[in-house]
Amino acid sequence: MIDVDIELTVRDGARRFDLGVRFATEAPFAALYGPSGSGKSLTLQAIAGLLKPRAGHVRLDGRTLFDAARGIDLAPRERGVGYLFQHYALFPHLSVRQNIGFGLTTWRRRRLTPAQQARVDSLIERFGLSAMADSRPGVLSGGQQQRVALARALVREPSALLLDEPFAALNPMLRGALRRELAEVVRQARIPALMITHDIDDVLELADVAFVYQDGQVVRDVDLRKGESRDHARRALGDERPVESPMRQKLRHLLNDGPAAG
Amino acid sequence: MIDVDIELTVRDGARRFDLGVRFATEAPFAALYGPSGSGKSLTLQAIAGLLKPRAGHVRLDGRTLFDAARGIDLAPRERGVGYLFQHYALFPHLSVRQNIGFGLTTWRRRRLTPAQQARVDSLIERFGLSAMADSRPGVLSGGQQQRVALARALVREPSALLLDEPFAALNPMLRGALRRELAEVVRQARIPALMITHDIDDVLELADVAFVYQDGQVVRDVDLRKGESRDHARRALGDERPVESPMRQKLRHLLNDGPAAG
Amino acid sequence: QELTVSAAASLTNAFKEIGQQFEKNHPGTNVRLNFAASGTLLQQMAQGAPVDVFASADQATMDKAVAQKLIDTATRKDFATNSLVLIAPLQGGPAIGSLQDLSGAAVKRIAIGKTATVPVGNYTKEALESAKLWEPLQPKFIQADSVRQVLDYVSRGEVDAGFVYRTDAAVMQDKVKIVLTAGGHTPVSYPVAQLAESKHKALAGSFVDFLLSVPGQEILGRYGFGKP
Amino acid sequence: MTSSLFDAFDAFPLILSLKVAALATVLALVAGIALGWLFARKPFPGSSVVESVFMLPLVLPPTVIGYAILVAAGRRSPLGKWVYEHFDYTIIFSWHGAVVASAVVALPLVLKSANAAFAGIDRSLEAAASTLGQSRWSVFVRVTLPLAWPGVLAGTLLAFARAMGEFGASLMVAGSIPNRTQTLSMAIYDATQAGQDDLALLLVVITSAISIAILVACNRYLSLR
Amino acid sequence: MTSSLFDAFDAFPLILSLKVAALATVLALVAGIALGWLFARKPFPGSSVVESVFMLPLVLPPTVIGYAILVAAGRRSPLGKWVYEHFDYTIIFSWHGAVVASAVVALPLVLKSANAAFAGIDRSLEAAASTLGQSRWSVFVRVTLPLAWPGVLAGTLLAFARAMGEFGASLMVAGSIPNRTQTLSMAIYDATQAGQDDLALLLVVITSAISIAILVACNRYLSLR
Ligand SMILES: Nc1ncnc2c1ncn2[C@@H]1O[C@H](COP(=O)(O)OP(=O)(O)OP(=O)(O)O)[C@@H](O)[C@H]1O
Ligand SMILES: Nc1ncnc2c1ncn2[C@@H]1O[C@H](COP(=O)(O)OP(=O)(O)OP(=O)(O)O)[C@@H](O)[C@H]1O
Ligand code: MOO
Ligand SMILES: [Mg+2]
Ligand SMILES: [Mg+2]
Repeated sequence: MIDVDIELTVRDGARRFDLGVRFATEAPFAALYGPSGSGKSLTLQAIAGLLKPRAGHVRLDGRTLFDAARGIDLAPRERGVGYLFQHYALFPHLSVRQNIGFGLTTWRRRRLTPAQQARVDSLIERFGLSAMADSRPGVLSGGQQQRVALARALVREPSALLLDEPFAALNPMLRGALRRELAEVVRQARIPALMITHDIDDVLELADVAFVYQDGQVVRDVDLRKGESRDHARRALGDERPVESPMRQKLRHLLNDGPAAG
Repeated sequence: MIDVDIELTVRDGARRFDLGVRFATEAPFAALYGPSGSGKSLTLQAIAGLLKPRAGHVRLDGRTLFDAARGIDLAPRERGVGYLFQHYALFPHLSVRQNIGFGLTTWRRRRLTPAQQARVDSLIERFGLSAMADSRPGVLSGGQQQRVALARALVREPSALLLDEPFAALNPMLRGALRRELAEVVRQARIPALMITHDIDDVLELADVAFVYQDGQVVRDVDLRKGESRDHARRALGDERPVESPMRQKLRHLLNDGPAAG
Repeated sequence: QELTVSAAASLTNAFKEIGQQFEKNHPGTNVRLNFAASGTLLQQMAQGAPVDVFASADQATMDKAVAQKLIDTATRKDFATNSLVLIAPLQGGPAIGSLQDLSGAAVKRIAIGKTATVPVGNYTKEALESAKLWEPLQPKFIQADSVRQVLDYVSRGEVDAGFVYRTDAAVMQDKVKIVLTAGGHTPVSYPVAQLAESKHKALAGSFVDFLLSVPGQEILGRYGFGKP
Repeated sequence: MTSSLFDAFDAFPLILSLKVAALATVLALVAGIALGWLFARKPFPGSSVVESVFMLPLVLPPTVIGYAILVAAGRRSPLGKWVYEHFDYTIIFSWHGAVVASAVVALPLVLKSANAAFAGIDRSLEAAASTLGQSRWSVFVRVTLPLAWPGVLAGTLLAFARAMGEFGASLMVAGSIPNRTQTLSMAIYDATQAGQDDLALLLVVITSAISIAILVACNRYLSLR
Repeated sequence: MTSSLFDAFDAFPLILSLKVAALATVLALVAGIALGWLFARKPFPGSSVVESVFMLPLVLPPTVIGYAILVAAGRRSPLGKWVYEHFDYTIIFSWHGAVVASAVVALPLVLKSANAAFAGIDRSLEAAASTLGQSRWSVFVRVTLPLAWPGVLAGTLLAFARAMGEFGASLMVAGSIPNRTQTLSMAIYDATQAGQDDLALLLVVITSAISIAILVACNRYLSLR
């Protein structure tokens, strides 16, 4: 479903960063995981068509979005991907509602059809943004902004989802709820999703496969579905790390759910 | 050490948000924890002097920064706090090095003394920013930007630290390293720190006490040091949540450390 | 010593030479020449500009200066004359031989100086009135803001004819031709006077004298001005 | 001011001025936005020189600009000649000439302001819009322009003010023909030159009041914030 | 152009023009930044009207502005009289008058651009600077102004160009005295009036070339990017 093989270099004065990644998977949900500055965001930008690789190709569901050798390079708007930017890139001059509905309209046709209106409203509702639907992004809290960005990326029923740390500004409870929303969206729409995250739980909950980045390269891929079946590895690894101590669990509980009984 | 009791209201059109929080602690490291939009960032802004509460007071280490009743309201620059903004607020026109050194100089005296220079260099070094010290923030990755913001907040040897999700954009390994850096800084400088985080592990690793937010109020505080002694609670809560399955631990290991052995 | 002379813009070329000559004759003297439209010069003086000698392009402006008590009336003298000419583009354009030809259908536009503000416009009006052409020609007039603008319009063929001073037509001989010298207007004479508040009365007096002297008149003559 | 003075006042120049200034502002706005965007986003070798050339209408005395327009579009010019022969029309001595002259003089104000505004925009917002399926034009109209609007608006208001005040170049191209091409500024100029101080003052007061009212209204209703 | 034409060319007006334009630009820059900041950050009831009043030098013909300066600072005014009696100095017919006139005419260009630029700044960056111990002035100099600089610079270049081109108001106040107060624009005007088309053209070319060179250089070296 996703087939990425790109080489590119970004420069800034004397500093340069070389990205050379290649990965492909049939799995619907893939995660990119790795240290800060290893090239994850640049990869998504290249897939979305915002950065032009020097060589290689990008294919999504059999569609070729980019192919240096064959001279194919679709414009971002033709790629039909939903992209959540790491820093959200919300339109400061538009309200939350207008931000979310932005991708459904054009400069010529700015009114939403009733069906589109309903879709926007349901996203606003599902992401808990009803109270602030008419506010500008500038007055929202960090987590509220992130949810607007997520809703905006989902609204167009894109043919693929690129998510750059979609839950980083959200607390665990909301994160759980939104993970479920996202999993549902991806399952229903049957679109491939590529998510950058620093949260292992995000990976474990959502992804079918994870590509581990290091210094601009994919150094490892982890198949998260296969893992389940390999029961012996489970036990072999079981004691390598201490199980979460009951103490920690209790505190976790205290933070999330309410005062500890006793 | 920290004594906060503030009431304020922010408005945006018809929407309004009331913040009314009160908490005080002698613990050196406190965490603010709670859902998106519950008023955590507003609290830090009020403590830093960027928002003026309607009523109440803010005291740090016995110094009164704000007291509505006594008419005290120190300007932000007189409060001497180090503030890491949720969206970093890095100066786009300055290099990483200039951003970090910014608080040590003034419009009149723009050169760093050798001692200050050394301090800036050591922060750049410790936060792994040497390669990009002369870049502008705009070309940095999300995690790199966050580290610049953290270094900038620490550089002045502030009398208190206000950290708004300092590790949100960092992957777990770096997060661990920076947690240790931060704990070290706070311990050495003997300054109180107030940290907003969505990561329970951050709370567990760093904080002595956590204040749990809900709808603009502190609904609960969790003493993370006392917890240790209450051994019976540990067992009482032990089975409420499943211990992390070995499967998950294995995957965690795969993502972080290297390919699984067999 | 410094002598400040405010002179109408149409005197620019001649006065620059006269100023140099005067400086030569009076070593140690520095003549500051200030050129602008007569109306601007009047406004400057009215606000206390430190002017010693005022040379106007028309009597009306000088009269206003007198009325505002800016002028030492005893020193007022006419120092030059000019004549009004009808000009047409050197090439193209309808044939014009007399003022009457202006009423012909071939002549569509005639540039004149603005009657209210440009002295040459007033003379034009008088000349055409005495030829009984002022009213009939009204629809054809383009009222230009300065003599120079009339010249530009004529030289670029935007208008079919225009009225300017002989001195102006002289500088554009390669583009415009003088059709005739118009009569029937009050003589075009240029007055000069010393300012009442002048601090260099003696020097100002000699400047005026020089204007009227033979060498002064010789220079003015070379630029096309007539004797007073 | 006596009532006879008010009689002397004539609404024609006022209406003409507003018409000329409005049209000139629109022309300058469209051209200024297009050129400002071009120089900010598609620089080419020497583009900063070309950009500075567009500043010349500010640098040179208006009469020179007027003369240049006369030379370029007058009846002796190839363009003017062609238009005259085919349409029996010339821009000279028509109020259209005043519009062109004012637009040329006002253009650099919009251009430079728009240029700076476009250069300052966060490009990732444009990128975001393009991933949301928007065409280049749609991105420009819905994101780039609204974000640059405060700067563009500032330039536009400057351009309007300048167009109201323009008279040197217009005078040359359009002539100052009462009831045909005489704008307020020309009328003021005439009145000051003719020594009609009362009339001049009246006209200045009227021009000032109306311009201020328009500028304040535009500031309020066009600022989009 | 013949060599005699080059002889007729005289460097004085050029040097004076550059001096006048530079000083006027500096004055307009300082005042424009201060006022632009004020109107952007400390609005008061009616401040948009006051702001628009500062646009009047653009709206009114330069002669009117010049006349207003004469009335306000000439020897017949209380101010001008006092200065004249105590210091034996008058701004009339001195090149200082041209500086003042040009500055007044150029001021709205800086003011409006600076105003828009200041209004567009991300306030959280100023907040960040203040938590880093910076005084208000330090925040302004180190954060606000650099961030607003592209817009302010655009206004400043417009102001410089306008100051180079200004002559109507300066003519009124400073006069057009060769070798004393005659600027390039005045010299151009004089040359056109005197029918010296060759000289006028030469002066136009020189003025254009030098202005373009300065604008390009400023764009390059002052843009801080
Ligand atoms: N426009 C650019 N010009 C120059 N260098 C850049 C540019 N954008 C990113 N880089 C550099 O490329 C490297 C990879 O950046 P990228 O944003 O892909 O990292 P990342 O993996 O997303 O990291 P993080 O998890 O911190 O967001 C970084 O070192 C960054 O500084
Ligand atoms: N300037 C403002 N004007 C109006 N409302 C505001 C403003 N700033 C914040 N708010 C609102 O106040 C509430 C609290 O915001 P705050 O930023 O403190 O949330 P938070 O607890 O930090 O959330 P998050 O974890 O998502 O960052 C939110 O509903 C937000 O929309
Ligand atoms: O010399 Mo004049 O006063 O411009 O006609
Ligand atoms: Mg990233
Ligand atoms: Mg927050």
